Amino acid sequence: MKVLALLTTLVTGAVLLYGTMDFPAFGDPNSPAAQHLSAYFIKNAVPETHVPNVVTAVLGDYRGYDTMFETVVIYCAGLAVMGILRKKKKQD
Amino acid sequence: MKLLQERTAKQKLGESLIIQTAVRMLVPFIQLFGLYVIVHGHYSPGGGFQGGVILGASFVVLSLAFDQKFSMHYMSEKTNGIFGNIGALIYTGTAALCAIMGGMFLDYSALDKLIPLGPIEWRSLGIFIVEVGVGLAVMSIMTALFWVLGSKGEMDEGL
Amino acid sequence: MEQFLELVVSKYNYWIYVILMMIGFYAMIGKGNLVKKLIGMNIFQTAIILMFVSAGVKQGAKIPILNKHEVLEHGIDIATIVNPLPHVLMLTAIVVSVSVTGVALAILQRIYREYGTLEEGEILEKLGK
Amino acid sequence: MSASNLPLFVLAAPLLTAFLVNLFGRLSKSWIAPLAIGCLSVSTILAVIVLGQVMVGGGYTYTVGNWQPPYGIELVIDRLSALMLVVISSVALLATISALKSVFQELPDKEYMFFTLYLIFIAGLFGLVLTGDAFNLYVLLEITSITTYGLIAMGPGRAPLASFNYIIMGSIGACFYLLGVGYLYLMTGSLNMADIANILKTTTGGGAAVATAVAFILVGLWVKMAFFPLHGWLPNGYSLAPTGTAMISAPLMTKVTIYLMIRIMFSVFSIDYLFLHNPLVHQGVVWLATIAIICGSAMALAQTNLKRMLTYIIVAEVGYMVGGVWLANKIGLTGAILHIINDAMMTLCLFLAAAALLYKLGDLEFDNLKGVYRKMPVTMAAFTVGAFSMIGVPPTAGFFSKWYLILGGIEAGQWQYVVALLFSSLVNAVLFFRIIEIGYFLRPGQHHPTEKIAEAPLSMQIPLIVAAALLVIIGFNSGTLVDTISQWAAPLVF
Repeated sequence: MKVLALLTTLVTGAVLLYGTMDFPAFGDPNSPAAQHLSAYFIKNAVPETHVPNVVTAVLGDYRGYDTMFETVVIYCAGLAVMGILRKKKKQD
Repeated sequence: MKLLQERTAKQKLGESLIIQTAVRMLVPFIQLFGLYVIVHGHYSPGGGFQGGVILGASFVVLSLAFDQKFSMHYMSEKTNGIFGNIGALIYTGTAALCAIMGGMFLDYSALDKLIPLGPIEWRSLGIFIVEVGVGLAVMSIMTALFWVLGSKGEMDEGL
Repeated sequence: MEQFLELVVSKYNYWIYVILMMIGFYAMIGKGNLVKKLIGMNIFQTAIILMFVSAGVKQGAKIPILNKHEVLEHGIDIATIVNPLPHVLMLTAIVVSVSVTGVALAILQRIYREYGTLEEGEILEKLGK
Repeated sequence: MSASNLPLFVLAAPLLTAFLVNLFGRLSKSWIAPLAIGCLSVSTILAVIVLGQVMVGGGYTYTVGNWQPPYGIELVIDRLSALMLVVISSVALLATISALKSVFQELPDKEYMFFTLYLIFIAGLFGLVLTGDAFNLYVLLEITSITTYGLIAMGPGRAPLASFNYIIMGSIGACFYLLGVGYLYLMTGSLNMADIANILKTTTGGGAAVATAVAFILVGLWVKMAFFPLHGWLPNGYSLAPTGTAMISAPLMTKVTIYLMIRIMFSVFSIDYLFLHNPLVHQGVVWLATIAIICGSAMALAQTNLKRMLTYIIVAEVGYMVGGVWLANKIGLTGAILHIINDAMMTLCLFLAAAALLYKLGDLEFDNLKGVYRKMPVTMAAFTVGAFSMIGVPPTAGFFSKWYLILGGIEAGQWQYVVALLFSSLVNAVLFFRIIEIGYFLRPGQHHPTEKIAEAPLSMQIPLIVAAALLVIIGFNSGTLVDTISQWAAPLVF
């Protein structure tokens, strides 16, 4: 069992490393990830939302739909924990 | 305060007096800092989640230094649950309100029809509103998670 | 060999994340203790966070908090600011991971209440009886 | 209120009502039923209107927050997603009406938490169907998962253990999916599905990173849909969960994940890349699906509990659909999509019947079912319709989708898949006729649970009858459905 787990882990790791061969180097300002969406956000977030913190602007507005569900996720977690553990109040 | 004196007299509370006094003095400042992190999210690192967690931590600190009953004296379980619901409702309600006001879902600039401030300013304000909602929800859930997990679901003295 | 080393050095962040991920993944599927599985899950998620955030790094760039008036008047040079998007995504992912951890801890308490142990083998033994 | 907002109101209705259920439900239980049923009815009506719009005017995209697609989050409303909206909302509505009774019986004092999570779960499914953004999909996948973890773990006895197992497996799946999305993001700099597809087309398209991304996204989704070697969480999770949970998540969760696989495969990656680049891959997946079908059916044979048997049949059905998609021809794809719809309905029908039986019997071991036909004729009649559909007896819906799958298999020359389908139908026939035999012909002994039971309450019977009727109606209208699906699939060239 443990050997199988170790093998799976190694294979997964190897595949992931194989995938990184195509990646741009660490800290490369011309990587695709730095060019497409992020560039737009850095350039336009402040004029379009008047929020200096670009992360807040993207979080709250451009990707606000994600953040809404993120709030719902944590709300669900709180509720699920209550539902799973909460015992009935003792009569005292 | 009276409750604290009574219970300290009964020697029921766990930690030492120094910790308790320090925590009692710290808690208002922790909460103030949490509020600052929420409302200052536009201009510095921060926002609803971070501030909410700090606010929640203030109650966690109370229940660690004293006990859980004591922290629930400041924020009852019921109030906490209502805060969580209201927080989540603020976000989703704002989103739906934008759609009802004639814009897209979550299009804060549509709220301009409600109070004319200019669409771009409304985007900034809309982000602020939802961040407050997130902050409330996260505070409530963090506190509730600690309470429930810390007391094995009994909501008594806890750890 | 030299080429390989160069490859490793230029992308060392990805190597670190893969190693972290493997530790977490092994703990999730190979360990018998349920708490260790949960810790493995957290390590796995941290590894993913590391991958995303390190992908947002630009050499010598500043944090994505700008000066509003300056930007409105003069615009901004993109190369001087790190990518904001991976940070946004990871904020979401962190919250999700916290939520899952919370639910999992609650379930672990229920399991402990029921069986008095958190070792998978012992639980299965008790179930077999 | 502009008309294009309708698809989001389908989602917003259960989401907003969930919070209200939590607030008012703790005051009084009587609020829960009208709120839940009301909001799901609204969703169903809106979903039908959306489907009508899309059928007339064609699909459209919706930009949340009015940001242009690659920058904001885009929702895709085309024929397929509109159809899925209708399926999910109607299944959810029927399941909810029936779930109310059993939840009030099984989980006293926790109803409002249960139904809050339940409604958020449904909202998450709507979101999953609509979204056109790869990262948004991850968040919604986690919403549906977390709610399901909670809903399963609320059950008694071994349910928390099953739920923990699901958490570990589900998190592996979600993390793999996120890793895949991360690789795509690093290579393309985009998260919007259509945008990623465009960038992949203009750049080289292949490469090690993209291949890894494909593999990880697929494996992640396979874990979530319980595709055979990764199905470990499903049977325990669904059979030990509270009945209300099993009723909603068994028909919907796996099917929606298969829909997601189709969505990702055909809107992010090109058909060239998936099927023609390396034919070994899709043949391999079809072989996997074949094994899944055979193993799922074989394991179903070994069960002595009705609910567990049904869960293993789900595992086999997942194999049908994954295989159908990967046959790499249009007939197979049509069959797979048709089977998503039919299977959702069949599973719903069978699980509703199981819930009604469980409500009266308290246990679903085969022994307890003796003589149950005489005591609960309506329930068992509906169960028989569901069973016939699962076996694939014509006029019921199950026959038509299976027919398309088999035709697709023949066209692709994947004979092992065709054989597996026939084998599985045979096994299903054996399984269900065994139950019919036990329930119809065997007489209950003395002190047997079926001694003094009567028909289930009306609120459980009505959804069950509607579900059974829908199976037949869908069966007779398969032509329309196939038309809709093939219109959606028209731009795809294999």
